[in-house]
Amino acid sequence: MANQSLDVVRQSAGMATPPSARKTMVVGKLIDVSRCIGCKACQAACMEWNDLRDQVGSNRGAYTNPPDLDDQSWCLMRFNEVEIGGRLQWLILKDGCLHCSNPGCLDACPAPGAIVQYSNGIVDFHEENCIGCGYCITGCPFNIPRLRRADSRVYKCTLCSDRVAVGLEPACIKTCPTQALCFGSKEDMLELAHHRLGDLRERGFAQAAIYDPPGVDGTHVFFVLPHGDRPEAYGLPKDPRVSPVVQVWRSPVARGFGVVTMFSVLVAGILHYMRHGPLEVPEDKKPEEKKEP
Amino acid sequence: MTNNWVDIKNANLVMVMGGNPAEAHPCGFKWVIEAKVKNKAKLVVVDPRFTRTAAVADLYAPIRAGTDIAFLGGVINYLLQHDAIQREYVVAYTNAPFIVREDFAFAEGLFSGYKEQIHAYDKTRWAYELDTDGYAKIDVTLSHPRCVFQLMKKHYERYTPETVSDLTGTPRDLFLQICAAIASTAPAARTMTSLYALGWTQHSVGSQNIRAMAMIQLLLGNIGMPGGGVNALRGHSNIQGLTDLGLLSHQLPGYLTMPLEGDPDLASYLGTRTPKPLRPGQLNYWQNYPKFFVSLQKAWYGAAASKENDWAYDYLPKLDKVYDVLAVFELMSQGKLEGYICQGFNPLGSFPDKNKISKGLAKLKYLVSIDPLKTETSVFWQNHGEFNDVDSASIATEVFRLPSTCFAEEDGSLVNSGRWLQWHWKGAEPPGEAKGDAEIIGELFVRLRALYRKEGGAFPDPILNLAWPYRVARAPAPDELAKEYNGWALADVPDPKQPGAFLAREGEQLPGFAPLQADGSTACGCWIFAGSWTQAGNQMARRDPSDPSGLGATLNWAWSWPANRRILYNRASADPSGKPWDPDRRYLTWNGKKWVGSDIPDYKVDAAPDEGMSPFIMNAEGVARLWAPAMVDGPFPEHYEPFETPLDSNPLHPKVISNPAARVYPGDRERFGTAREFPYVATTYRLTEHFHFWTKHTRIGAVLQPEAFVEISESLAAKKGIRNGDKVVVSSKRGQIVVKAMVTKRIATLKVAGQEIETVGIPLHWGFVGVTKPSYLINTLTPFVGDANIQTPEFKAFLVNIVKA
Amino acid sequence: MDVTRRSFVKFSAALGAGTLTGLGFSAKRALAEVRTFKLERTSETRNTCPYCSVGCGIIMYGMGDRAKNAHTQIIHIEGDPDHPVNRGTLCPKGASLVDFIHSPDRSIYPEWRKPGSDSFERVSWDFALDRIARLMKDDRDRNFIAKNGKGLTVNRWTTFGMLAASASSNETGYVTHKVFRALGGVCFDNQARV
Amino acid sequence: MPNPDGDLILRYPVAERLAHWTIAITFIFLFTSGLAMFHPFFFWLSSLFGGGQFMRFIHPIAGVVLVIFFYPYAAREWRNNRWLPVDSEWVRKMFAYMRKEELGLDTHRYNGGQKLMFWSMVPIIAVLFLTGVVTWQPWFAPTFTASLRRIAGLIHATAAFIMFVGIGIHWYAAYWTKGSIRAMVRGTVTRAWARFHYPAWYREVTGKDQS
Repeated sequence: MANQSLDVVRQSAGMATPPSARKTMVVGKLIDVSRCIGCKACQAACMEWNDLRDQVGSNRGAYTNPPDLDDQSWCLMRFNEVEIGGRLQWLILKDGCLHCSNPGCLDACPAPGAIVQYSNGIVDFHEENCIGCGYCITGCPFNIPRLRRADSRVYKCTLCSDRVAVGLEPACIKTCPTQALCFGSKEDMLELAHHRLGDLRERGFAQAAIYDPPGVDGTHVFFVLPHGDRPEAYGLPKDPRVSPVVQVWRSPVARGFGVVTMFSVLVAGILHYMRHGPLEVPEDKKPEEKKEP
Repeated sequence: MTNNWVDIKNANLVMVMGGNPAEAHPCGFKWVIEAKVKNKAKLVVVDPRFTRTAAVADLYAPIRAGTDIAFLGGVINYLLQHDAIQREYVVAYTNAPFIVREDFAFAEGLFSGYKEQIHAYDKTRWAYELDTDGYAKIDVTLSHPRCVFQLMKKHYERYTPETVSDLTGTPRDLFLQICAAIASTAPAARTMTSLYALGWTQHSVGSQNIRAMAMIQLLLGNIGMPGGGVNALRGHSNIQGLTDLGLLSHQLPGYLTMPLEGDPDLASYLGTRTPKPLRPGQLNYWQNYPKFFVSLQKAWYGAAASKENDWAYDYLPKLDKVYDVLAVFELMSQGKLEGYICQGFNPLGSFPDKNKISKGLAKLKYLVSIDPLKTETSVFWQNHGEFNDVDSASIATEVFRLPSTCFAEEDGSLVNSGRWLQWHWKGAEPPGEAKGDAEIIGELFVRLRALYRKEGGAFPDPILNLAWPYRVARAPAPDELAKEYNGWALADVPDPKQPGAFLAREGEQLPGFAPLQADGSTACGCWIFAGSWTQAGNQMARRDPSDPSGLGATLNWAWSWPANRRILYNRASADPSGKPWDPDRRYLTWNGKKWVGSDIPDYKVDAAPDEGMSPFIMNAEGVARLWAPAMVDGPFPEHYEPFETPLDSNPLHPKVISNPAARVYPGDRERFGTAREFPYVATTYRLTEHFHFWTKHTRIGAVLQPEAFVEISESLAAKKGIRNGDKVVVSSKRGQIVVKAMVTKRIATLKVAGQEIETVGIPLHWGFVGVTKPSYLINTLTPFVGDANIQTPEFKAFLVNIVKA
Repeated sequence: MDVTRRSFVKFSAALGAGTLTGLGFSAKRALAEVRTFKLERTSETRNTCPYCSVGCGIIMYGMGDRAKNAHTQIIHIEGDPDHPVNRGTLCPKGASLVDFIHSPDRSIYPEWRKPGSDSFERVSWDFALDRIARLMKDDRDRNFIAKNGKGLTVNRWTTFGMLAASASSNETGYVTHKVFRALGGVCFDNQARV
Repeated sequence: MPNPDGDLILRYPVAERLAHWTIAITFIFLFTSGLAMFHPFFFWLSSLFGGGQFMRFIHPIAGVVLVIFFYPYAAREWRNNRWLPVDSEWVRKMFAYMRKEELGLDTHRYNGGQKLMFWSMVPIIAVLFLTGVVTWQPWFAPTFTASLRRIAGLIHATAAFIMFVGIGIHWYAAYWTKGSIRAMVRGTVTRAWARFHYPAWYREVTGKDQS
């Protein structure tokens, strides 16, 4: 599945439409939570491949270390213990960017080229173009991007765009010991997900479901959840979509209209000036005592 | 492991008890998940904690730490009561039909032949009844009252589901569900694989825990079968290799045993180790013991080992007792040891009763630590505040810390759990002045030899005559050493079957252990490794992953001992007539002339089925042992409480509470806590993010699990007013530690013998040296007592108290 | 041309941009370059993970093409896809092996602690090895037991002990065992005991 | 200093002018950087600020400066901006005024349009400041929920749009009414200018009637 090159289909604050004649493979990363043993190999491989070394924190009475995604931890295993149907379930979720088909971060970003969506579906941050405003954090329905104070740049999982560009699978997927993570074309992965659903339902997980939220036109990183009816138990939003407020706030139409209207005031002024001329103090009809200057 | 990692995918039921493979062996655990997918296998987990293995299990049952035999005894009883056994397998391949001598008895917790004053049994009282020509008597109908089968039935009648639930705290219905699941693998077409690790071995009844599961697997006919077996998930990457090479006090390479004071000369030494078959027609492979021993002596002492000096028999020390680590540190604490070398080992962290270990080390004259990392042991004399409160000035030990290479900086081979010897290549230079381990040992030996050549000294012969044929004397190279333990022919070895042909020519690397001779014409450092570096080159470096049978038998990947067999006892995968038990898993069949299949037969290749040779070729009986007279604490596993038990007595037999045959030093008996002072059961274990005390030196490991903590149940936390994340003081009779507390639903409060039993889970990974937060070494708490047979310390079940810090 | 409101807005905006661009204010074209692949010219070596007994196959990527003047440093390790057990996967420990190789706690030169001292001092290999050999020989000559109480030849040295590394290679283990027994040692174990 | 009887009358003392122009310049800073972040079409403006990072850094600071200077100034001038009947009349006749038809209203110091400007700027700048703080990474934004930051972002943009329209009108009006820029720059207006534009104010200042 060699990807000759990664074509950009959309970029943040993009004026012109990028070249999009080529149709490359659209990738899919399946996270089958029913196979995940929470071993954090993906978290370790992500840190190791991307040369990130987070702080050594302290134990807060949880297996989730560090406590939240941050600029040095783009992938994080979240653990929570839940009683479901009288049976103790240890729900373990691999948190990180879901690479939405309609990314809220990209819409919100004001900096050209800071966020790009490749033709294979990966949404990648190009930190060199990032201006550090954090709008992407506001735009993201899953609260994934993290601002790094040291350099005011925002970071998140890149789905290893560098590896995928040269035809390799992402580091976390290669290392997953139990094949909870699988990579391939999105339809292959969806097919695999449906196959896994069948197995799960046989094992008594009637509510098993695929979490590929339509609210963001589906994601390129999607889940098979044994308890599909309660994604929030895993820490996933129930019905995520790019918030309408963000859609209005960052809609090109609204902003285009705003710019045009703003400048039309000045244009109107010019037209008014040409038509009516300046408002000047009329020459004094009654002579006034003239003072020699 | 009897089988290997990839073979786990063939199982229909995966029983994980006494281990936590999802955390300790994640990449091996892939094959459990594969079994769930491929054969709709069920995963059953029994553990004091709801581990990450349990997180993906189909069935999880909590159990009180230290009561595995009660549980497994209950399973044996269930199988026998419901006749859920593979009868034909049991009759043909186990010693169920064997008849035991009349005076065998078991009463009030003790087997016959117990000698109170020395805490040991006279094991001859458990022998089989022999007929006139020395063969054991058998009754294939299994009806004789003293046949092993009936004795087993009577012994485990007491383990009713009620008794088991009362002892283990496992809810009765869950226990019966698990028994039913296990019983479902009795038919030939279904197999169960048992995955266990230190959860079973680190008890005072450790060896018997494993024996109990071996008996279950034998009753179900799962040994030798693809997807079956009793699989030990070993710890370190080459712990299997060093066990095979015999780096234990009582062993020599290839599972040969050290001479004892009871073996004054070679004849008596070989006599007691070369068994005669107990049943006619058995291969009884240990009959070749002399060949292996003489070849070893030739490899070690070369020309100096000759027929005249009994192959340098006296060069080997003779043991007066077992010098296991507990015995050695007991001697050390009595000041009877002067020097100690820790090669890639951190005893201050990994041995029980850390304060006793620290005091012992302080009495040494010199300590040498050879390690790629700076370990706690190398700075045991340094004060690290509350974590290592010692007075350096009063410690007179001279300490050397020598830097050694790590895996990436040396060539060599490692043996994994599946007995695969895998070669690895050096990728980078070591940092600073670090040297390879073999080089350091070589440097030391060359200097010692020089001193003995110059000054002489006590019994210099073995040192001066040690075969040292290496290109660079002070730095033996990996390939040379590998060729040495594979072995070569010192003279032509004629082939007995074909006159004029030779099994091996002089100077050639041996193709396997078959050509080994007892006449000194062959040298072999480790007979079970013979075949790893043959004339065809380094078999351990082979990298063909093909698996033609699809059953995971990748015969051309690296090399597996013995003789590249990937599943041991694989003859037992076929019925006595040579037909595979399970047609879907045709592993080995008799094709009329010889045994063929997808693995190297663990059997005499050309022995026809009707010759009656049984699959267990290493045993004198030729069959597997349900009855094991060689165990020191009883032919059958019996439930004994841990030495620190939360109960006041043993409900099964109040007079005998803990393992009567375990060795307890006087000083240590006083250091056992009682349930009154320390009411909570504690168990120590690993997490998946760390490897013992090793990965706390890695930044990513430290980020994933930064700080020491203990896990307690919500009810215990409520009782003690402890909130999640609070600091707590966990204390035992031997010391105390201060760590964070994690309040979790994953540890159950168990109902045992009418009381509520709480468990404190203690991960062990932290210490006062490393990138993680500095912490106590948690073995400050653990008891200094070991398993009766092999002295593995009882880390998994002891008593603590816990209070808010 | 179907002029929708949306395209009209874009058109007028673009018109404005065109004029401005004409004036030399062309916005920097954000290149869509991809993150560079860091293993481009590294050298690969096959090895086995030293931690647990699954024995996963790993590939170590070293900086440089083994040129003499390039001091190869392992910069990345990932699973060996050909290995029949781990098939390219690694656990969290295996995936972070580079942090073990480059751990700040690597011991890099011989150190020696005098009795009673509270710190190590750096010493040379020769000093350390000579002194250890000396200590061992004196210990052995003083405490070697040739015959036991009953006059039986036992040839054992009980005042010296060793723990062998279960993560070291078979070759190291073999030569360690060979030397230890040649000295008559009996207090001998490895991690298999715990 | 021009005396009331002379030809030039002081309209804006130096302190007021300084305040006004400081606010004006800060406003331009804010709006160029704001526009750059508002629409990609203007992102090239970030090169006036040494790149996107510094522009994003300076924008909120400029916002704070604007508030610091604007509200004291507004506090001083709020009395002159109190709404009078004449202002309502002005507003009614605004379009005529723009067609230069209704020019004789007896306006005080500021006419209706200027008061409208005042009374719209006071709340708008407050709204801009508050919503700005809510979205101000990395100091304040993390303390607010994502949904609050989203709404704040929308309001901030809308308020900025309204402010720019207002300021646009302010600019044009100043340019259209000849002499008013000079007044805010030099501080003085001609007597005739004063009498023509702000008769009531003229009387207050010079004590003379519309003679």
